[in-house]
Amino acid sequence: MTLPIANIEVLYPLMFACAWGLLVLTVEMFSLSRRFVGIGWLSALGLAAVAGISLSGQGAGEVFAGAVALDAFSVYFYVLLSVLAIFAVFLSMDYVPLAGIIHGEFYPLILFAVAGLLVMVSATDLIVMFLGLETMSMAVYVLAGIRKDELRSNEAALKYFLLGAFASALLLYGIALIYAITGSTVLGSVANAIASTDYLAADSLVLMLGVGMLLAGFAFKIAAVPFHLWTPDVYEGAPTTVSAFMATAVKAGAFAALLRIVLVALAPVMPDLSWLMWVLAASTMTMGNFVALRQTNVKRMLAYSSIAHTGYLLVGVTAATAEAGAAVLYYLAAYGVMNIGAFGVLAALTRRRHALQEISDFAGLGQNRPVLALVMSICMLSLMGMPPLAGFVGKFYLFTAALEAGYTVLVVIAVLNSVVSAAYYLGVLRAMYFQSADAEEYSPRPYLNFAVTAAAAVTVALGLAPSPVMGAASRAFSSIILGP
Amino acid sequence: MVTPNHYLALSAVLFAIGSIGVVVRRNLVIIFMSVELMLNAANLAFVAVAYGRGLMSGQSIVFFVMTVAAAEAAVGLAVILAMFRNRQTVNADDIALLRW
Amino acid sequence: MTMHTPAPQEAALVVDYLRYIPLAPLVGVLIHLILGQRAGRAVTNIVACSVVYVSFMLALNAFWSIYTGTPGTVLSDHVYSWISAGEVSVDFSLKVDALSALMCMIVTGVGFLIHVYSTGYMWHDPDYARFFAYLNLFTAAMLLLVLADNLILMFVGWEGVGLCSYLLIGFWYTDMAKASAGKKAFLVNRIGDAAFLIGAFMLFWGLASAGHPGLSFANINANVDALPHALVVGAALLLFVGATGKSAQIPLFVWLPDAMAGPTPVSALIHAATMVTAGIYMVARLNGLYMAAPEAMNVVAVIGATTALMAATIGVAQTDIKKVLAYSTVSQLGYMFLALGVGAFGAAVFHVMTHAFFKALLFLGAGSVIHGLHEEQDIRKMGGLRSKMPHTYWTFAVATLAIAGVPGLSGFFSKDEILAATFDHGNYGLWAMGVMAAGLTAFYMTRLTVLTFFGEFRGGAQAESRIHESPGSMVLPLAVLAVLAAIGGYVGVPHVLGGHNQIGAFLAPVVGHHEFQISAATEYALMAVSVGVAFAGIFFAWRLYRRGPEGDKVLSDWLTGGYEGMAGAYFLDDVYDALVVRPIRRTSEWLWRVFDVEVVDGLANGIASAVTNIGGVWRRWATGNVQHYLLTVLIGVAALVLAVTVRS
Amino acid sequence: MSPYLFYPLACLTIAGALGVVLNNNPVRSALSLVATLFLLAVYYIALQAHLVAALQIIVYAGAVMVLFLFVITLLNLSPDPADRTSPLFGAAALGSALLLAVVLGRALWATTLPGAANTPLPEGFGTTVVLARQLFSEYLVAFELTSILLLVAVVGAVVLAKRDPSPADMDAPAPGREA
Repeated sequence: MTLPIANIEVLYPLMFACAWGLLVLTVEMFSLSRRFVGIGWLSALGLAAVAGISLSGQGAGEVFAGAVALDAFSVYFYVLLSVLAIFAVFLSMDYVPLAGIIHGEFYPLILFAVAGLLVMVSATDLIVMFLGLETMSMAVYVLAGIRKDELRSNEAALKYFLLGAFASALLLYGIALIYAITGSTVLGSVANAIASTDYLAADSLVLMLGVGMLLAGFAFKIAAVPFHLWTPDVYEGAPTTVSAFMATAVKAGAFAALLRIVLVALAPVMPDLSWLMWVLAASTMTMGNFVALRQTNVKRMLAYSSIAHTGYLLVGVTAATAEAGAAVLYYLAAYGVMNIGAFGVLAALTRRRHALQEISDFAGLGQNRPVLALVMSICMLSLMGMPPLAGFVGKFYLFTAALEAGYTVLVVIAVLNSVVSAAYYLGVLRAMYFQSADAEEYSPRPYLNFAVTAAAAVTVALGLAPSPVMGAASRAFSSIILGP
Repeated sequence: MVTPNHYLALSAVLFAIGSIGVVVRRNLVIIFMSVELMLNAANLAFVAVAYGRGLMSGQSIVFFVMTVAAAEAAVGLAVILAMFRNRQTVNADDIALLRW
Repeated sequence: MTMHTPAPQEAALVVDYLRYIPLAPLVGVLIHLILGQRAGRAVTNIVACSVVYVSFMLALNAFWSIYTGTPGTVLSDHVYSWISAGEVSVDFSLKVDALSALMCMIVTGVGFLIHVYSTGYMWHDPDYARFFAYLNLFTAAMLLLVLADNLILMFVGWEGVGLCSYLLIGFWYTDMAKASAGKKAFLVNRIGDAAFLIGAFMLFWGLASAGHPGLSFANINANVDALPHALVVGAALLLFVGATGKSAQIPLFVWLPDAMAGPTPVSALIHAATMVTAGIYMVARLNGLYMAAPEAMNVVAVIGATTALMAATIGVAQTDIKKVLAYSTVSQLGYMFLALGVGAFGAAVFHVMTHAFFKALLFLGAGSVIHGLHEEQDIRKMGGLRSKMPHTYWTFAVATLAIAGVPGLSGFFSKDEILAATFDHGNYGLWAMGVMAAGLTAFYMTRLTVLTFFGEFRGGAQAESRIHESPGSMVLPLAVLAVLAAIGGYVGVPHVLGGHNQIGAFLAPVVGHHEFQISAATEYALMAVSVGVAFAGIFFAWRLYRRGPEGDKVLSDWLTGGYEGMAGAYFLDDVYDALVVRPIRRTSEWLWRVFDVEVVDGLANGIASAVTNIGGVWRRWATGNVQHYLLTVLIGVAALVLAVTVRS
Repeated sequence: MSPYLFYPLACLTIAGALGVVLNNNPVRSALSLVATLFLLAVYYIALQAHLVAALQIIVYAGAVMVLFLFVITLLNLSPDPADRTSPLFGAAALGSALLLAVVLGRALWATTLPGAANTPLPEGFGTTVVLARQLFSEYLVAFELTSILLLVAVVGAVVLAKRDPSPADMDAPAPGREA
């Protein structure tokens, strides 16, 4: 019996992430401070190392035992996820004590969630991907409910867990059906089986049913209509920095896995299903934007905004060309950074035991805390699609790619949607600059302030100079498309 | 003669029954047990396919799914427990603080 | 018919200082942001004005290079390659040709004067640093819009000016109505922007498939023939919808009158002189595209003429000094679109320039009046300010005569060229509408001036005692603008009057040359008609309003017989009233109340409330009950599975 | 497996599954689930998955279900008469699930598994040795990953389930934490 350790370098980033999670878990047990700032630093350091290792390890050998690949696609997402997680960690370093979270396991759980995400984005086997998804989900279920004495936090964890478990079952059954027809769960083999076999009608039906259920499972994770209902409740109830992590890193990971499946394993059947993706994309963005208009709670508003952005991203998945795929990758980065900034400002306004989330709570921010207000403005404007910020460039890439692929009506719907979205993002700006309120005393929040300022700066930078990231996104995406 | 198709059809029925349980029951523990039923339906499908096609991988997959089910049970029941401590209820109808 | 000679090929001259033109005000923004109120009033004022002055000098330098260079000289500054998608790349490149050089001069020159004026106007405002940050940011965005060499970069400025406009309209946010006026302005603009973006995307896609990828203006104008005609017309129309949003034309004009909630210098800079002309600038920039889409051109002309006439009619009945000017702006912008629509791009730009002078002057004058009267804006409570605010009066009077089209002043030349071009184009109906609007313009502007500056003060003795002339920092810009409003037209004296229409020749390399086919005699006759109409408007208004706002009531009194004894004395007035004033006032009221407030505004509000209502219903879907969510997921899966089955 | 065995067993399994879903008493539900899991183990044996069958009984019936029963007794859950859905809701759920069952069941019933054309099972199919070889070669990553998964589950379960120290036991609020 031989162990397939020939190119174990492929696993280094993953192994490092898991090992670092264990290390942080161990160190945390001996932590003297209840603020866990040192633990936060340690976690951030490890995440930075993950990004570094994956950047340096690229090309060492692409695939490990048909299970995991360290191609450019994986590296892109390893770095993106690490960066987003570092942001989340920095936000948490001030937020955790503020919110009264007394469990030092917070940081190791973030690291394990990242490890699960890393597996998801680099898995080339459906089952490995499923395991990564579950690892990540377990950690996030717990993180959502980590404020045990908070009813809302409880409820968020419970809803996320029940719906997540249900969605996992659907996903798994979908994998079972695909396995039944193709005899494999390895993405490449699945694709070959689908492409090579001349199916009987019944077989293709089972396959399509499997694909449908698989898509339903993923639609849940990325919060696409009608599988989106958990999103606002969970984002609202979960600790703000966990919501930030979920809205950005988890969504990016789920989209990465979806792209790999849809565009590698299922590439032969996707043309038959593009109408379905079309409907999903259109209904998701319309639903998200329309309901967001009616939200007065900023966290819920951001949740619906995140649903709307799922819709925009699905436009790219629908188009399914190389340009569209690269655009989705770029948009995930842009969206991640600007959204983490927005959630971060929300976290920065936390008062102990008081959920500061209503739009009216932003009143007077422009006067009282100009830097935070500026950061929030940049993030809101970018989410709205205001040039030259990252959100605009991302939409530009996405929509032009979809146009080239011939989805004119969908692009028109998307552009009209972004008009509607301006109204609710503007509500926050209006509260900050056109309403006044008395200044409040805040404790110093250096990490939070640093993180949100950095997020805003990156949002601007990604908008002004998108080429490096877009170039990486193009290379990443082309690395997963099977060669002729 | 009983073919793998019989098992597959049975698994579909079990899956559907599980999904009914998830939706119509109010007791969180029972909802969760219904999810376990759905996972088991998937397992049956994997084993049946493995047998029908002579592929061992299906059995390995079941091994992993069991692990997932066990892990989900641990976390899920802990979530329910934490919830119960605060609200003294496991009825899904009583949990609607977060909405709209 | 018009002879239109297309623009010749351009010869690019690479320079690297263009980037500093928009960058200088941006540096100002950063300084305001970092220093805030700490810098103190004097430093803030000096920084705000000097960065715009730097831009002005650089723009002047560029302008001079173009002016003295061979015709068709173009300065270009490629900063870096911004977005690259496939083989297409959108560059961060700036370009100065005759058109953008002229616009740049207007933006920086008028902008500088308005900045100087603002230092006086905002002297008592505690939040001056924020104000100047916005104002500088606006200038930077507007300059980017003007200098951009491609549609996407222009869109950056396009959105930027919209945002600044929003922030500045709501600047005095203590009044909720003002904040919501800002929101309305922004949302209406966003609708236009969506159309702009879709149009740009269509061009992007069309040009890429035609083998000429890229959205630079040169590329679009040069390769428009390679595109399918339907796409050209569609894109031109969509971009024009964007222009109607920014430049306040039917049906997206509703925001501009509301936008008067902002500080008056803002109205002068953004809502009169610069931002609202962005739509005209964009169409002129894309003259190649529009010339290839005659259907779109007709739409532009009709919309322009209709807006000009409609807004002028509404202006007659307004009592708020800034609202009169706002509708006047809408009307004048209509003229510019009329000019664009008949292919007289040069005339449109000429009018942009003269309008910038006299309308900025009018707004600043109005600001001076409002300032002097301590925030009074109702012209019925003014009057007799001629002696109290002599500088303001003289400059305001010059602007009034200029916009009314009195021969010799700037407005006469540009408006006359537009009307002549319209007639020349063969659209006699549109020409007639333009002439009527010209008469109305003279009428309502005279009414405004007479009610404000003549007669007795009607605001009460206490208010009268506090009236004061504005400080030097406000009067000086007024004086400069008054000179420009008076003589600015002499760069475009038509050939029939012995001039050389230098501005037309200057712009010809960019927008093409426009040669009239009508005879000199016809041109003289047209001129006579418009001058006659202008004087008639002034005369009627003077007769009716020299005794105060009672002129508005003459009609009703006359109808109820209250004027018996004075019938003889007022006979003339009665006749004017019955024949002219009454129908106009009726129409004016009707247009304003029914069309503007109810139809257009109502439609906008209706759509908005429909959207939010749908949102409210859909919101109820998230009941909070996890069972409902699970059921939704189950139904979703069942539907998905069924759909997949049915399709395969 | 002979049809005479399969059909009665299938009926029993479905009955067990319905028992999980329909029982008002959580304990009975759990016991029905245990019965269903045992029956599934029987199928696994018939399908030549001996190790899986053993694991099914040890892991599921032995560990997971005990956990369930433990929580049920810990929470002292009794039959809840309020555990009923509105008719409309139930009908919608039933309709969707029936649709799912019919569509999936029909498709799976009718399908021909590719490569299943009466080929004899490979040597040692279903034995522990073959399964173990596979787990430690082509599924090595997945196998190792399950350890992380279980670790996360354990840490998470402990975090959520353990009782927190009362606030008095906590150290004094660190600087920067507001009251």
